[in-house]
Amino acid sequence: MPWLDLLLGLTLVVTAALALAARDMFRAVIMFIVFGLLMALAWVRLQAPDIALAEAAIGAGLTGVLLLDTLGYLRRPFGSRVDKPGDRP
Amino acid sequence: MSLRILSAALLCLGITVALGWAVLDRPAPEENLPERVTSAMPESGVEHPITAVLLNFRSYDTLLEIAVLLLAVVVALALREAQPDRPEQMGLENPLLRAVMAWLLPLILIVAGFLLWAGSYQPGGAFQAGSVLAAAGVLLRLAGVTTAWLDNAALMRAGLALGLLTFLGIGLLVMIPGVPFLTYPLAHAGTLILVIELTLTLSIGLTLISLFRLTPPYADDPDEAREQDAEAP
Amino acid sequence: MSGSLVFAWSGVLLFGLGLFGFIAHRHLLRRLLAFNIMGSGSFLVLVGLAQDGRGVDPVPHAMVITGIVVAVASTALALVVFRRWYRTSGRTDLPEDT
Amino acid sequence: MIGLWSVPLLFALPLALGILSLLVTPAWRPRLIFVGLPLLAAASLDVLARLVLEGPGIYALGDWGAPLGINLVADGLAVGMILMTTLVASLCALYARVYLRDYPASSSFFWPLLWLLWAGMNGIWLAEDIFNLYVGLEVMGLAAVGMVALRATPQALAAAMRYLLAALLGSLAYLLGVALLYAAYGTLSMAGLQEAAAPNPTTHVALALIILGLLLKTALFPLHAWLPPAHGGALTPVSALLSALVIKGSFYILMRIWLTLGPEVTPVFTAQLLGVLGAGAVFYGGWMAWRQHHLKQLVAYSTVAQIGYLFLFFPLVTGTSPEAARLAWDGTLMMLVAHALAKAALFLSAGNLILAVGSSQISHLVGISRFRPMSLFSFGLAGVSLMGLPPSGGFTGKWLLLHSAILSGQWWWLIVLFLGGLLSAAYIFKVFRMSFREGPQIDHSVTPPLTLDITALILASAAILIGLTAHLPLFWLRLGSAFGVG
Repeated sequence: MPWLDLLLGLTLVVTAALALAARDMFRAVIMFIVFGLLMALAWVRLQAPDIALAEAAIGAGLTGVLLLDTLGYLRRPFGSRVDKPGDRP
Repeated sequence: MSLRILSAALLCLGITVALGWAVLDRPAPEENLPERVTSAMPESGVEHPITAVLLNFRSYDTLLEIAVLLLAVVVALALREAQPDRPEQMGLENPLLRAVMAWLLPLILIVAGFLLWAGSYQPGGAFQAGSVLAAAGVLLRLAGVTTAWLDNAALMRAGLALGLLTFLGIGLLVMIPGVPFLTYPLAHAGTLILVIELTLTLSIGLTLISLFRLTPPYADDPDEAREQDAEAP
Repeated sequence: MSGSLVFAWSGVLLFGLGLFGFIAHRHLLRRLLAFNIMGSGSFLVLVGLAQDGRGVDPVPHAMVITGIVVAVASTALALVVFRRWYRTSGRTDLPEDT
Repeated sequence: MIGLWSVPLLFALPLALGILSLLVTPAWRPRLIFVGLPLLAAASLDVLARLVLEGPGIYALGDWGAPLGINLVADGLAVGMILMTTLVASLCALYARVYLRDYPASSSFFWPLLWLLWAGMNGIWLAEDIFNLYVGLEVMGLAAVGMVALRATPQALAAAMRYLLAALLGSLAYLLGVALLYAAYGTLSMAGLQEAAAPNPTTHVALALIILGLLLKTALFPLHAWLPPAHGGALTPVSALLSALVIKGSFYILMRIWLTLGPEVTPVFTAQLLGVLGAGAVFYGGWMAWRQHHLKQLVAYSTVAQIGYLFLFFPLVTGTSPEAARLAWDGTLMMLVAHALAKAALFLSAGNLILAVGSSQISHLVGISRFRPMSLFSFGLAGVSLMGLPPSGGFTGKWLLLHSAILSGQWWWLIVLFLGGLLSAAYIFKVFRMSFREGPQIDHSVTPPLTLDITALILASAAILIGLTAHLPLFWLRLGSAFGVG
């Protein structure tokens, strides 16, 4: 019996549910990155190391960075700029 | 509100159950594609089956997929032009990170090169190598390293275009003897695929970096943004 | 039940879960997370079912790599539009239909 | 092996032009159409010539052949769609070159998006591989979303976001359907599926997912909510491209997959359901169009209605006699082509009227008939085809569908055809009544450049002409299909 696969599959679903249900957006994105890394493990178990590499680098890594960057953008309140509104020609 | 959630839950439950049914009751396929891939491997010019599928058997999919990546950049460029950003404030001015970067960057480049080279006979290839390159670019930005060459729009665009143009060019050039698009001659298949991968790696890396860089660096006052719109013709 | 089939079933559940998140949430970033989870689910179904009892099949592997790149491009495009939308409207969700 | 050079050029050329237009300076971007349009027109005509002379053909990319490689198919249907795209997109491009001079910020990136959109559409028309169709759908869909977002106003961004979410959800449902089909039959080629597909739960669930995904992308009622803001709010040439061509992409895939899986697999019940949804679209879209106050919103809702007619294809072709099925095929394709031409003309002439009066409100059109007769004439010609009055493509299409409905004993679709025509008449005449009302005696309107009026007029005339000379195009469209050439 593929107990390891069963455990990994279950963890994937739970992590996804946590990412979708998290109240805090930051926590949701972190859970999503964890989910992406677990997906990479699942691809290894499915004998697909190419996908595992792509998933870790692009799916979890790059998507995660893009989401985190956007989150940082949202957290910066309006008007917290370096230049004052009057500076604009 | 709760009615919407309830109906969404019912819908998703229904779809999940239907999917489960489809998974349980599926017929066994008669066509055996992996076998065909294995027997065609000697004619593909590479040794790794996934690279063979991505860049030879089904290379047309990959060509269109690069167009999808390019599209994301075009939209990002277009929106930046329509809603101009003020000059970007650089990331975290962190001397430690800078020092680490000086060591890390060559390492990252080596890893990217290895992944690309490995792709012809073991896991790895243009996409993985490209995303590692992109990671280097993102780190550079976070470290606050001035990357003036990345802001050189013409150079950047030429880099973006290189991969797709090379792919298209090779696909069309090989047609001269009178064979279909993307039919690599067996003797040169390995070399041609390597050239395509090399240029794709660079383009994918640049594409992914620019997707990270072309977003507005900080939030504006929405009222002011609207004023700007009103001023525009 | 083979290991591949386990992952195919996980994929089914992930797709259902992601779909629910996609419909139920209003916050656009959460909907994008849900979209990515749905995508991962369908990739797992694709590879898991194709390999169940038949050994490694490189064709779905290549399809999934293509799919991952398409998904990241779509996500990036969505984030670009989202950030511009947030910048002009100050909202993280879309206005309700009238 | 047909058209060795022209077939790959149909997608390689727009891809290359898409990149080149990024590399050249903004001033040069519009000028690339003088290279691209003649070449694409030549390639399309070459494909047509080979279809007529040598019959439908298969093009094996990389010389591998399905199922290992990817095949392209150039049968009558594909070639017909390619020619339609070339005609409509070329005229929209000529229109855009002039129209976008007023929108310098948006215009420079319209061109790369146009070429990539074109590449995606030609990719879809030629595709024979269901996964390749997925990638093609993404190219077309993301390019279309980008075009909607071009103006970068809050409304445009919200419309683009809504469109993007619908497009992404639709593609994922489609992709999961493809995954199930691959699991069950081990092939991605339509020819392979046609042989292997059998009625079983997996096929039915896969078909349901594919249908749902594509309905969302085609904006069939009640999944149409994203369409009016996206099509109505975009720049005029973009609206015309999206309404005339892009929504046809997903409908075309649905039609192909439906016919590929064949009558044993496609349930009559589902076909009737699709017809009922189509009827709902005709009534709801027509009613909503009549209630709009903004000209382009009216035209956008008219698209929601006109999509409905296309879906009468499914009940009329499934489980009916060969003769009725053939009439349904002919009628649907005639409606599709006529709508592409008429809707592009309607959007372009609506754009001209808006330019002339400087307002998108229908009530501001009072008295415009006296000063801008040509724009109004194009609007009217296109309207004739949408209402289905003779002689026009819309009339011929409806006439064929009507015969098919009578022949297959499904009289209830006649009500849809008849009432839908009345509703279209109501919203078209709403615009006309306002334009002919006595207004100011002095011409306050701005005269738009002549190119804008001429392109709209050519498209509107084509929508009428296609009805007069329907026989030959319909014969060509049947080449390589299951409906015979008799």
